[in-house]
Amino acid sequence: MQQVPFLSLITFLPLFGMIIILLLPKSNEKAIKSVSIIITGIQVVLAGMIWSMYNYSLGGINNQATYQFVEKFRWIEIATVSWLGTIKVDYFMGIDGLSAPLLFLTALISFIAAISSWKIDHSLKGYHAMYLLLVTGMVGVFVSLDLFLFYIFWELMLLPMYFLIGIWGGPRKEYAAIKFFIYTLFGSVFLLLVMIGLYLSATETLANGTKVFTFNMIALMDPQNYTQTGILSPLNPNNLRFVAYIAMFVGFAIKIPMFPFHTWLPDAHVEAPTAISVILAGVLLKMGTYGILRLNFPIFPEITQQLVWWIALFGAINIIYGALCAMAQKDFKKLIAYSSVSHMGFVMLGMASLNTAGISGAVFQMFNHGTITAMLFLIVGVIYDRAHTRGLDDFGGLAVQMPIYTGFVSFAFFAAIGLPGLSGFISEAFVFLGAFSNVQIRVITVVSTLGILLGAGYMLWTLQRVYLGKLNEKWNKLPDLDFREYAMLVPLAVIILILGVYPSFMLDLMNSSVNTMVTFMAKSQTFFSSIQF
Amino acid sequence: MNGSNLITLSLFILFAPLVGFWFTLILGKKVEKSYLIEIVISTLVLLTTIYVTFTKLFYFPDTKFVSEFTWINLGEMPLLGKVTVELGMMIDNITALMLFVVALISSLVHYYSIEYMKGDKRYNRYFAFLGIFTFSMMGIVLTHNILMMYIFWELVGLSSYLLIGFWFEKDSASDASKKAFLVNRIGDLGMFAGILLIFVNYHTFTFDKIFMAIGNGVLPFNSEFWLTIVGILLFCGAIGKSAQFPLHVWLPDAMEGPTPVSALIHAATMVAAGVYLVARIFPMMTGDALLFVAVIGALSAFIPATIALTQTDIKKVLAYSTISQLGYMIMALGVGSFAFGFFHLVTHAFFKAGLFLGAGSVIHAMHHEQDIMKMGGLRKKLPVTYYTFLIFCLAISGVPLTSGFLTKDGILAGTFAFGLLTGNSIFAITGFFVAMLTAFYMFRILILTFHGKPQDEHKYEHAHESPFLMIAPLVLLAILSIFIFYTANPFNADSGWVLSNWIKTPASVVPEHARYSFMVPEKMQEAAVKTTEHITHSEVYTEALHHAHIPAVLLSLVLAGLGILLAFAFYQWKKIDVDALTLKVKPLYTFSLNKWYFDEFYHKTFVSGLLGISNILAWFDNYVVDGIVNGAASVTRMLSRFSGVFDNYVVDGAVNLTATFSGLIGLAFRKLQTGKVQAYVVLVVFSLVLLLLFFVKI
Amino acid sequence: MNLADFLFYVFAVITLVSAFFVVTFKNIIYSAFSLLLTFLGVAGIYVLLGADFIAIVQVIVYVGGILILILFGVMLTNKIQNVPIKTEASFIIPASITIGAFGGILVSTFINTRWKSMPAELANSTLTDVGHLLMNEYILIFELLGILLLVALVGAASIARKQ
Amino acid sequence: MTSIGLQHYLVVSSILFSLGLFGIVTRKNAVMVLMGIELILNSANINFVAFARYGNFGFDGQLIALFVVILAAAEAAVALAIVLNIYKNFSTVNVDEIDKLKE
Repeated sequence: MQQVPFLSLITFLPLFGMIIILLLPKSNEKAIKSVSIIITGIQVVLAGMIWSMYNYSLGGINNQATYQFVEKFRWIEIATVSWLGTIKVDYFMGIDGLSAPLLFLTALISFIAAISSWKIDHSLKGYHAMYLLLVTGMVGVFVSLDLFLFYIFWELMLLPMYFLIGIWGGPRKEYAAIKFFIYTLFGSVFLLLVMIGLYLSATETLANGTKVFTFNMIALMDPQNYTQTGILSPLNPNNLRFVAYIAMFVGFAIKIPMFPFHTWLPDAHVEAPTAISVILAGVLLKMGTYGILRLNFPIFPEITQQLVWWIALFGAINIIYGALCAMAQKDFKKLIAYSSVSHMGFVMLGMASLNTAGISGAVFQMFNHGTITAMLFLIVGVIYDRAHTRGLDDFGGLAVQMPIYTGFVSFAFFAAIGLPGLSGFISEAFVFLGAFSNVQIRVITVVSTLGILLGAGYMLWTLQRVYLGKLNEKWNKLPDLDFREYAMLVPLAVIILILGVYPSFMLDLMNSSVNTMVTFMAKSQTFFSSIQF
Repeated sequence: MNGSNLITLSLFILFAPLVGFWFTLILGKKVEKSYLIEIVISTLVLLTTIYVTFTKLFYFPDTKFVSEFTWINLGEMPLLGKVTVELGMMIDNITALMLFVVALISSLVHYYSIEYMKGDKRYNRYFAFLGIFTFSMMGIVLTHNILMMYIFWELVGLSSYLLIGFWFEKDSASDASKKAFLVNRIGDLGMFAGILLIFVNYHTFTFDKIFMAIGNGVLPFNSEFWLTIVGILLFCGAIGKSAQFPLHVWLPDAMEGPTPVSALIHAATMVAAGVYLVARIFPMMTGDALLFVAVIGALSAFIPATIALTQTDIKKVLAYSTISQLGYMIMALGVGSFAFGFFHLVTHAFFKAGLFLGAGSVIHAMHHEQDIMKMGGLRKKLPVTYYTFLIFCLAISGVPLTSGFLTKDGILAGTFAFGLLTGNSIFAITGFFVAMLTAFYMFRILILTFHGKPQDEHKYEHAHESPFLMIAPLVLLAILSIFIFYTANPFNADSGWVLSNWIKTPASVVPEHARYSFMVPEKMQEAAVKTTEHITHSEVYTEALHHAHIPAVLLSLVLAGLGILLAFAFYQWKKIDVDALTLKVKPLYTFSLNKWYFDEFYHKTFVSGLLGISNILAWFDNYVVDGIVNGAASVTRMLSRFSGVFDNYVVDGAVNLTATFSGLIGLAFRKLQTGKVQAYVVLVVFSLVLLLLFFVKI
Repeated sequence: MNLADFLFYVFAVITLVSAFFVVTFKNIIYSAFSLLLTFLGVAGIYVLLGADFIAIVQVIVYVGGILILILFGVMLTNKIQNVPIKTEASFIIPASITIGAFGGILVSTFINTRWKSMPAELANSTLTDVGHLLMNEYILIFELLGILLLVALVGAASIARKQ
Repeated sequence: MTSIGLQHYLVVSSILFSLGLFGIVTRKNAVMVLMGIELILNSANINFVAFARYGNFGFDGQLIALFVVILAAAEAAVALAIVLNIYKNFSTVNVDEIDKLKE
């Protein structure tokens, strides 16, 4: 379509940066840090260019022609023994309205987290190399359209994360890192199984007319492409699609993280350094919901329809359970971690609505949660850098000592509890509007509105405990924000504000894709009900 | 006269305070006098508003100005149809009146605060917060759709949070601000649920479109029951914001904020937003929903009035009286007396703001002493404050020649008429009883504060009249509390311009059999007289109201007089011993003094319950959910240890056994244990050989 | 049996026998010199296969470069003065059996497979064609290899230089 | 006996391969292991060139062989550098004595 392979550039740029960092001498710390900031900065610029060239009217989802910035090459093609046929993997990248917002989010958050990594003090070289590798993995997940490629990036991101938590983390870093690793690996195994099952069930017709098994996500979305006997084929009366759906869902749910698979998150957050927490909450959690929207929904539309109630139920549990758990926390970071659990529940609730308002709300909420939670973790980072404690009860009255910082804190907190005028409100409102419009999950929606109240409860309580009241004399020397911290917080705040006042920037971007998706889900429903065994 | 510029000017009215907020906030620390930006903007807004309001009311009393633009376009939604979300403004008569009230009191409070807040270390920030409040309040008033109202509704909550917690170093202030926000959120949840219901059924948020749809017979889920539910849910927002029973507990605590703020937000404007909301959605309220509204209003009028009798903090008494008066308005709307309910909102805004500003003047003079038991005799020291305060007290008690008389009397007549028509006289009884209580406790604080002997000589000596900027707003508000601004006839407001031209009951769109019976206009009447088509009420109702008027006037006069008399008897002439009486009705007294134990009850049940649940869940999360995970991990570890043992003894034993038979393989396996790469290579090749032997036909 | 066939057997024998010596000599120096023979034998086979350019490269790079490198390695890592440059072997029996079987299978597979052989006419010299391919179709790989060699050079130097 | 064909070359290469493998497996000296690897590479190269000759694939096989030679050179250089480094650190080049990986 166009000449410049933007997606490959934006994906592999960090890898290039990693090589540069590896070539730099260990002692040149400034250069190493600068490289990772500059590389992620270029990524933001690239993302901006992609945005400016993005065509809002194309839908994507199940129509390969309406994906944008597509790059498709043969990558692996091996003729093997007869029953397996040709193993064919494409290097296939492209974005639509579902992945575009998340691509921009990833670029942005990576950049901010790179700035935030400035204070990492040991093994800088390794840290930044790992960090850039992680960024490649994250971007790759959002742009790849071939299941195999997707899986490679998915796993690619896991390893650096393990080391980033396990080496540069807090006191219980080994425990947290192992827990994170095993949990995610556990999910990946499910993902892999389903992936192979899908591969062996669907074929794609090549240019020369032969049919080969395919990893192409878009081909997998078309029920016509399945073979009669494939184990996950809808045409096979004894298919295992239901089991596969659950397995894949669990694989992604661990990443979201969905109750009851969420316990790795508080541990990982508490131990991870600030920048990694920002990445973890800002981008990694979105991969779970993105995966469900990108794979589970269009590939298994009929089972999605059956399970909508359950998805919504778990969304509601996440919302309320997360909020209640957050309320009882004494560690600032843990509190924010549980608030993430709660906020990701909104995404699930919105997805379950299966209508435009709800899914738009869900995707928008992914973006907003990315920016808002990133800001919250940065805020905790600021205070932790200065005071070296995160206990909520250790503070008090910081508003007197650090007024500007407290201003940002209030901004972020109110964004998190969905104050109108800030972006979180729009997405939450749309999630509720959408979910409430779906008759099946109406009651669940009403119950989960309680989350709004609980969210306000624990956020304001935290605000009061840490920032209001009398200043704890222990902290009367803490300085206010410095330039670097402004550089991280101001862009996020501006984005949150702009998207709150004029959300169409983001909603228009995803609108045609979301509409395509909803139409597709509704249509395939009729297709599946027409299959007679 | 062209009305099209009104919308443009309203845009200025809406956004100028926001600009002021940003500039004052950002310049706050660096520029010493940045608060002047806010002052200037607020004055400009007031002038513009006066122009807009009076142009609208005098030249276009029957026109509705609407302007909107598309904010979010979701396009053709596959399951729901075309959905766009519009933002827009609407100026009708009640908007114009409300604009005037907000702008006037807001700028008066700005001027007043210049003196009152002098010396505060966050002086500029205070004015910035006033700016964002004015912005949000104007937003509520000007909007033409329910979603935008909700948006500004929350923003008002935010500014209220910021201003109540302005002196956040005090724990009580930060507690109060949090409580205010959360309690408001409870109400907002209901409102939000109502909005969801509206969206699902009408796919729009615009009031006019919703009303039109209902008028065309489109009901939520095709049932009047759900229409009632929608009405009640939306009203929940008003319960929270207007501090109605059972969510009234935040307002007295909100008095922790600076006194001018209490005057602006917690007496005149923000809390009145609830009443404004009910007025806005009045056309879609069914009879049942209105009855619910009326009951809540009556309870809110009665309970706080009884609490106000025993409180000794001057601001708390005023706060409870505010709740009680808001209850009046809500009750008036609930019994269908739309015009008087809204009218009372306007007059109450002026005299209640005046009362708070007067109390502020007293507190200022007494060096932040708020306990009326420690005041007394201030009449001579603060003459202007005293006389204006007296006028406000007369107004709120409903003494003739004041604005309060006009409206309160109208409301009482409305409840009376309601009783006559439906046989349900509980609202009338409540109304009259509360009128007496109001007169009593208002004069109680007046007497204890200004009359008698000073209780605290030291503070009394230092007290002095407040400076001009604080006195002037008081005088202005006192003047506005005189009847002449609203009607020429001091005993009946019906013929006055406010009621006859400006405030008109909107036409109900609810199906006829779901309304109050008296709100169904007779068919004949409607057909015969074209001009009355927008009047909701039937002829019978007008008749009943007419009949109710005279008895209501007389009765309310008697009761107000009785209340005032009792107050004098208790506190001025000391004819009746207060302490002895207190002892006699000890249980009732403590009950009232402790505010009916609402706070304790809520704290014991909801707050502690919630915290308890959250602690249990956190424990559950930590030990059960995570325990399962860790348990699974340790089980796996145990299994692996077991399999290690198994490997060592059983498998290895078998290997060694094999080795005795087949020395070569045994050798290979034993080499394996050395962990050397080369051994692995041998093994790999060996396995390869086996595989090849298996697959390749040689 | 024509000359080409005869030469093939000669080279094959040279290659295999010297390779056998490479892996069996106890003295590492002897092994290294046997390796020289092996390389030369392989070069001869290349010539027989009509790949003259590869044969030349084989001689230059392997014999001239790699072997010298290996000899340097031997000299630098064995205490020539003190200890005889002999190295022991291990796993001989299992290795010879396994690998013998493996080789047997390989050989028998190759022999039993019916290869579709369609030998092209032998050109005079492959040099021009190889050069063309190298500069056109394989230019990217060619350049990458250049970079690789550079990296290997720098890397080898830096690894060996340490401490 | 038929005239020399593809099979003969393949047989030679497979024997060479086996010998290389044998060297890798049995010898303890790291340099010797390296030599074994060279043998294996050579055997692979013979295959490439032989298939190029008899398979009518043009010169691709030869080119790959050429690349393999180059790679082998690079590999030898790096591997010997590593061996030297190991020798400096452990004073031995016997692969079975270097078992730091086990710890």
